This record gives sequence, structure tokens and C-alpha cells, in this order.
Amino acid sequence: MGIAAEALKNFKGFNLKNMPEVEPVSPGHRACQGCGEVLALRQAMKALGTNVVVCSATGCMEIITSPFPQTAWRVPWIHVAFENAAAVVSGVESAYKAMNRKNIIKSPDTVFVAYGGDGATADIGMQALSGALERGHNFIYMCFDNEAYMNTGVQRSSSTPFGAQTTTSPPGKKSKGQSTQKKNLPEIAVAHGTPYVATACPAFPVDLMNKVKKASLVPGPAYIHIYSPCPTGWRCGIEESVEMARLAVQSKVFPLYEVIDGVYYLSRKVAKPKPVAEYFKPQRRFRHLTEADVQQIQARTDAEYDRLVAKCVVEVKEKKEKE
Amino acid sequence: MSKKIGVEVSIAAADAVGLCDVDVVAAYPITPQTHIVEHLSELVAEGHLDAEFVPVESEHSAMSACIGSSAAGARTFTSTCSQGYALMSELCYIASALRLPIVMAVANRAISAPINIWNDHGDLMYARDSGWIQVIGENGQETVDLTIAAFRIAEDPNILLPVQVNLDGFTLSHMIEPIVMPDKKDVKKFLPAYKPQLRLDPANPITMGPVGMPDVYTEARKAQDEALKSSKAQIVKIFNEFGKQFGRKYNLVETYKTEDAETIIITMGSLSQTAMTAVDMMRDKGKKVGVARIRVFRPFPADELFAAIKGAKNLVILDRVTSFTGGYVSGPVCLEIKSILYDRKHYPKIGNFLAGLGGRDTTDQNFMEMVDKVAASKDGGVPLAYEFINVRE
Amino acid sequence: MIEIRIHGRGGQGAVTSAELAALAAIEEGKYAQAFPSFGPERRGAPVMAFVRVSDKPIVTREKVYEPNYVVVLDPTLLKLVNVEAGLKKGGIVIVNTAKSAADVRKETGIKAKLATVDASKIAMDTMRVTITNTTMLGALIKAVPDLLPLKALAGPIEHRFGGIAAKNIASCNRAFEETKVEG
Amino acid sequence: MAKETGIVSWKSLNLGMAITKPGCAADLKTGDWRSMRPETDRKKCTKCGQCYIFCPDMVYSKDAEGYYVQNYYYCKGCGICAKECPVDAITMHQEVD
Repeated sequence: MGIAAEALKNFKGFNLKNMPEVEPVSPGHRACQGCGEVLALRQAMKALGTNVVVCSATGCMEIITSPFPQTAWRVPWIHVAFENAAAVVSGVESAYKAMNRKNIIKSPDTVFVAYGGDGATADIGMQALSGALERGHNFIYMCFDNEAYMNTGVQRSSSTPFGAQTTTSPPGKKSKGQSTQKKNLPEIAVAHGTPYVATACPAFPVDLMNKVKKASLVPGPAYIHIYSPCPTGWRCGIEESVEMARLAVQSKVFPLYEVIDGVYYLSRKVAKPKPVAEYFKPQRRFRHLTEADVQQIQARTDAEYDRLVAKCVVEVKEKKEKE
Repeated sequence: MSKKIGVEVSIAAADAVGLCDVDVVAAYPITPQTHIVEHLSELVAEGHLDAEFVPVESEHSAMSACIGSSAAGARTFTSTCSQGYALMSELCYIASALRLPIVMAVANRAISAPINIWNDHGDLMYARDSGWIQVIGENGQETVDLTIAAFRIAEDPNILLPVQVNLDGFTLSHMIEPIVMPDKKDVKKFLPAYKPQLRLDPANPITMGPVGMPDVYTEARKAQDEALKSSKAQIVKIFNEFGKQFGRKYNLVETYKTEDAETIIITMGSLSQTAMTAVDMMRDKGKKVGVARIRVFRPFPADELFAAIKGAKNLVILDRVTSFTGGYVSGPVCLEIKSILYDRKHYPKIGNFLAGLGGRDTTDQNFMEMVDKVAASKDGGVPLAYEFINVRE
Repeated sequence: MIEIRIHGRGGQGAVTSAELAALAAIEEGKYAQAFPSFGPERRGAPVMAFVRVSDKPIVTREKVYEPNYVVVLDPTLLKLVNVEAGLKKGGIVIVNTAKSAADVRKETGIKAKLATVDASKIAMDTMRVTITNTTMLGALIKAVPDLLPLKALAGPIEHRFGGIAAKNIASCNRAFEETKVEG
Repeated sequence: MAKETGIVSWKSLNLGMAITKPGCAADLKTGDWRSMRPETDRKKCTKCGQCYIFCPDMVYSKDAEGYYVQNYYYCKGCGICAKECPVDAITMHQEVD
């Protein structure tokens, strides 16, 4: 049994009836109305509780929680710069390790968390994240992926999906919007030999909270990629964040899965997938796409999903049974 | 008194960090700093130093990890130079603003391009506005002593700023010379355990590095400026205490034969030693020459430096760096000194020389020529505000 | 103050020679500096290292331009490098060579006084290697008796080489015996 | 109304401008941002807690009877709760002064 599986063998998860009441992020934060990202952050922090140290990248979740003299943080929190949350958490974790060993402090169970948006993770912070994962620090990295640089006004990132309109991937006579495919961050985390990798989204809060909790129990690094709808940037209704996250899962655009010690598990099988077009429809960032464009995206989405499912052990078992 | 041992200055500097019982070292290799971090990783690997050595993937992450570590309350060290400093510089400004007492050795090296691994003060000057305290050693002993003093200065409850210990790359970092290594017991007496005022602690949660909007940014910068300003007096006290404990006394500005000097050479770092040799040679010929050496560049010791140089008719000011100003403005050290003199309405003749760039040697002969040039001139001897030394036309 | 320049090739241990000489001097209570030529030279390229030894504290950071003595670890360098450059009047060039001083002078045109020893052979005999850095220190002491007593090298060599120190010391001692210094 | 600005003397700033009052953003009345107000019909409500767990602004808390009640001090009026309520117990109403 791998180290992650070993650490999780007696795991008892949360359910809707036993939600932790603790809110490590306080109300009064300045997120946009209907922000799907702060909702995901809230759910994740509820799962982690208060014996944590949080390192924040620059981004929406930093700006909306910390304008002086207010802080929404009820747990120790540090923001240093845009691209280095994973390096900062490396230092925090190392400091705790040394100080615990040298009896300077007694805090053996503290959980170390770094988070950033997709820009801070997939683009400018990729190197720091890769370094921290490779060195094997005991920490959780959470990427809140809203598929563009929302904090600076919706510019494209390498996590922006193909076809999406942003202020730096505008559709025009010679452009369909974002011209590249979304970078697959969880796969990159897996490639580092990260003991625990998962995807989650706030439309499935119990699943999200259980994954974050599991990440905290696994020794070594853990990476969680959290789909975080942004009504402002995606140009959908402010009441639709949760619905968008749900549709992303139901349309196979954002499958939920875990990778424990390198072994893939599908968290939620999409038995009756909704068409990608249904997910796209409420979002004006996709409105310029033609039916043919959407069909092309649909084909790729299906292929990617099948590729993932083929890697998942549960699916393999089912296939064998059928045979 | 401990015995003098022959040791490479980098190794001695790393041993000094070990004597200070650091908790975390996060560093990335770069010539000529490598021997410092190699030896620290060795000390950790052999169990001589109980610390976490974080082999980060870049200098940017080195300083980031140092910030995390220091914010968590650990005694923290790193080392770099040149391009490494340039890469981490973004975080250096943040480390000082967050008031984190990180100590960093900089094995001074020229800044690219052309890429050049040799010594000058390009990185030291790159860092001068970063809000760090900058101390400069002239030899191995001073490098060791200043490293130990740096932790005490950084962690002083009245200071709480990061400290950069500068040692000239190769000319000091790779030199084997006799050094007295302080006794561990004495270091412990001089440098008590670090007691952070604020740290990242779940038992007492704080928010570090919040957003500062226009209504508070000015106040934050003012507070930081005051911290650096008021650190000067405290550094003097700590240097005095160091002298009492270890028998070697340091000052913000060190002087050599300046009392009756008509010409004073102003230098920083290992070049000062050659300058003193040149002064001895010129004194033998009856020339009244002295040297004032800047030991602490930030906070800038304006009063102390003025006191040291005010009697001189001529000043030979060395800048071991090119600071591109477009011609008329002097090198950075000279610029500081000119502003001191302007404020005090005192106008000696000044020659500003850019010397020792990218490992170019500056010899005793060079010093003699500079002294003669300024003495013989009517307007400071240099047609423009500064002049390159040893440049081939 | 005595200043020494050591010529070798990258990987032959010229820097170690300089270090050991300086460490031995410091052990003897003298002041010393040792430093490499600070270049990016790699294995095989001609390199230099420098030593300063003095009874008084050394207060200079110049490079060594006018050495009192020059040590040449590898005889093939004699044709490539002007080993005599800057050598002070009365200085000695101490060469690893199987040839006589007269032959070396004839082939290279060196004007200074020479000290010769077949250090490569000695190193091969005693250590089965052709690295002559510790061996040539014996020749240096023979040519410059004021520098250090021969036995002062033993401590630093032991500290540096551990298990293979004895062979290095033997090689060094044998070179001391066999070095011929021109009268 | 809580103090929203950082207008203080430089002398009163903590070291490194750290904030030492955990969660003091809770003083901020983000309810001012709201133009639509969610209201719960208790006759329809099944106390399932979806509104609680899907609220980005921590507006909902459980009362003595097990119902989830809104804290309008924070509610920005996004309407996620109304959209997600599985029994349509929550409806959005125009704010009036």
C-alpha cells in the first residue's frame, strides 16, 4: 500500500448532516456577488479547520480577504507575491519541522496550505509549485481555477479553455478566442509523483471537503484542482456559479477524480452526460462560437474524458466484469 | 581566546552560520557563493547543524522560502549573488517590508551582461534600496564576525530587519587565510534564541502581507523607513557588545591614517585592504593619505563618514560598479558622499573612480595614480563626474 | 612576505598545493593567503594558484604579479606558459621534470635559477598516480627553506587526504630529498 | 458601520503592517451591496442545508428550530441560495428602502 492509501485507510468523510461549523474565512470579505471561487475556498477551509497556516498567492482570494485594516482570515495567513505561494509554504513547513524537532515549538499536527488561482499556478507559479512538489514538503496546494486572470480583468491564462473569450484572447475576424487547449495541471502534479492529487468543485461540497481533508492527512505534498466559476469573467448570472460548476462536471468538461499514490479513481461517473453546449449556453465567453466549433470541442471533451476513464481502476474492473 | 585556523572564507562563513544555530537554510547554487551553501548542506548532512536545508529550485524560491520560514518564527539564512540576487530581488523588498530578520550572505559578483562570475559590487548596489541592512566585510575574519553580528542585528527587537552580509566574490569567498573561529558558547551568549514578536501560529492567528491601499501605503513605508533609520544607533551598540564579547571591535565607518590626511580614499570591501597597503607606500614617500572604509552601507552612516573625511582637501571615491545615469551623475557611493557634503556646505575636490569591475584587479599602483590625479587637479581631476580605471581606450 | 605562483592543469591539484602550503604556514603561526586564479577553466586547461606567506598580517587583495617563486606541476606547461613572467630578481622556478636544469634552460630559455625534480616518477612510484601537487610541495620546501619546515606539511596533508595521506607525505618527503637546486 | 479604511498613524501599525485581529473583516457590512433579498418560506423549507453550504458569504446559520436563517448584514444578494434550493423555498425580492 502506498503512503497516501495507508494514511487514508480509516478515513471517515464529512456528509451534509455533519458539516463542520467552523468558518476559517470570515464573512465580510469583498468577493463579487455570487463568487464561485470564494465559495470553494470557504468549503475547503471548513474542511481543514483552524490548525493550519495558509500561504496565499496574489489574486482575487488575496485581494478580497485582506485589504488593511480588515482580514477575513481567522487562521494564520501570509501573502508574499504572485508566483511563489508554493515556495513560501516550503519555508513555513521547513521552519515548523525544524522548530518542532528542536523543541522550540510544539505544533506537530499543523497543516500547511498554499493556494493560488490558475494564473498563479499554471503560469507564473509553475516553477515554484514544481519545486515544492518535487522536494516533497508536507503541504496541500489548492488551485482555484476560474480559467483566466480575473483579478486583473479577465485576461487569458494557460488554463483558459479553447475557444473562450477573454480580454487577451478576443474573438475576431482571425480568431475564435483562446486558440490553445487548457493546460492539464492535475496531470502535471501526478507526474511529480505527488501522493495525493484530486479535482473538485463547489457544486459537490461534500466531495470537495472530503478531498481537502484527505489531502491534509496524507504525508508529503497533495494537489487539489478546484473548478471555481467566476460570473464576472465568464459573463453568466451571479446566481449561476454553483450551476456552472455542476454543469461542467455533468458535461464531462471537468471530471471529478482522485489519484492516490498514482492510481486513478473516478469520483463521479457521468452516466448521462449533458452536451457541452448546455454548459456553454449561459456563459457569454463562449457565445461567439459556431455550432461547428462547439461540435469540435464536444468531440475533444469526450475523447479526454474517455482517456481519463481508461486510466481509472474502478472502470477497469467494470470492464473486466463485462467481458 | 580561540586559535587562528587556516580556512577558506566561504567555509568559515558557513561555519559561522552553524555557530548561530540556524533553523532553516534555503539556497540555490551560484558561483562564487557555492562553497557557503555546500558547506552548510554538509553540516546538516553530518548532523553538526540541526537545521532544515531546503534545496530550492531558484533564488526566487530561496528568498520566498526564507520569508515563509522567518514568518513562521525560525532563524533563517540564505546566500546568493549577482543574477541570483537579481532574480530574488522582488522578494527581498517584501522581506524587509514584512520586517523579517533573515540573514543573507552575498558573495559579491558583477551583474550581466556580459556574463561575468567575478567580483564587483553590482549586486550590492542592486540591493541598496531594498530596505535591508547592508554590512560589508574586508577579510575573512570580518566576514565571520559580521555574519554572527548580522543575526543579532536582524533579530534585535528594536530593529527586526533583514541583513545582507557582503563579501567580495573570489577575492574573499575563495581565499584561504587565518581566521579565529569564535567559541560556540560565546556565540550563544552574544546571540540569544530568536523570540519573534509576531509569527504564523495557529494559536494566535495573524494576517501577514495584507493589501495596503492608498490610505495606508505611505504610512507603511514611513514605518519601514523609520525602522532602518533608527537601526543605526542600535547597530553601533551591537558592534560594541560584539567587541566586548569577542575582542574585535567594528564601526560603521573604519578609518586608516585619516587624522592628518590631505587626501582620503573611500572604499568598501576587500579593496580597502589594498588601499591601505597603497597608503603605507605613499606615507613612506611623505604623502598625507588615508583611507575611510564604509562598513555599513545601509543605513548609510552619513555623520560618521563626514566626521572621518571632513579634514581632507581631496577625496578619492571608489565605486566598484557601473550605475548607468547617462553621464553626469557619479557612481552610487560618490553620490551619497556628495549629498552629505552638500548638506554640510563642505566642498573638497573629488575624484570618482569606477574600479575593480567584473574582477578587474585594482592595484596599489592604481590607488597612487588616483590620489595624484585628484591632488593635481583644479576641479577634481575628472572632467566628467566619474572615470573608469584601467579601461583600455 | 613571500609570494608563490603555482602552475598546473585543471584537475592536477594546483589549488590544493596552494591551500596546503598556506594552511601549513598558518599552523606554524604565520600569516598566509591562498587563492586560485578564479577562472572558469575546466579539467586539463592551464591554471594557476597563488600563495602569500608573511610574518606580519597580510593587508593586500591584489593578485600576485611578481612572485618570489614559481612552481610548475606539469612539465608540458613549460612550452605553453611563460612561467617566468613577473618573477622577482633572485627568484627560483621549481619544475617537475625528468630533465636536468641545463636541458630545461636550453629548451625553454628560462633565465632564472631552476630547481628540478622528477615528481611524476616519484608520485607514480609512491602513489601510482601522476598527480604531483603534494609531491611538488617537498620540492618547494627544498628550494625555499625559509618558507616552512618540511614537517609542517604533514598536518594539513593528513587532514585533507585521510587514508591516503601517508603516501602523499612519503612522496613529498622523497621529492624534498631528490630536488636539485642550482647553485 | 465598521471602519472600512486604514487611516491610522504610521506609529500605530503593527510590525510589517500585520493584522492581529483574526477575522475582523466580519465588521464589514457587505449587505450594502445587495439589491435583491432572499427570503425563505418556512412552510416549504426542508432544512436540507443546501443554502448554507452554497452561500459564498456565510450568510446562513441554523436557528433553534433547525431552520437556516439569513444574516442580512453580509448577504450580497447573489441569489445562489434561491437557485439551489431544491424545494424552491427561497425567493428573491427587490430591496426597498
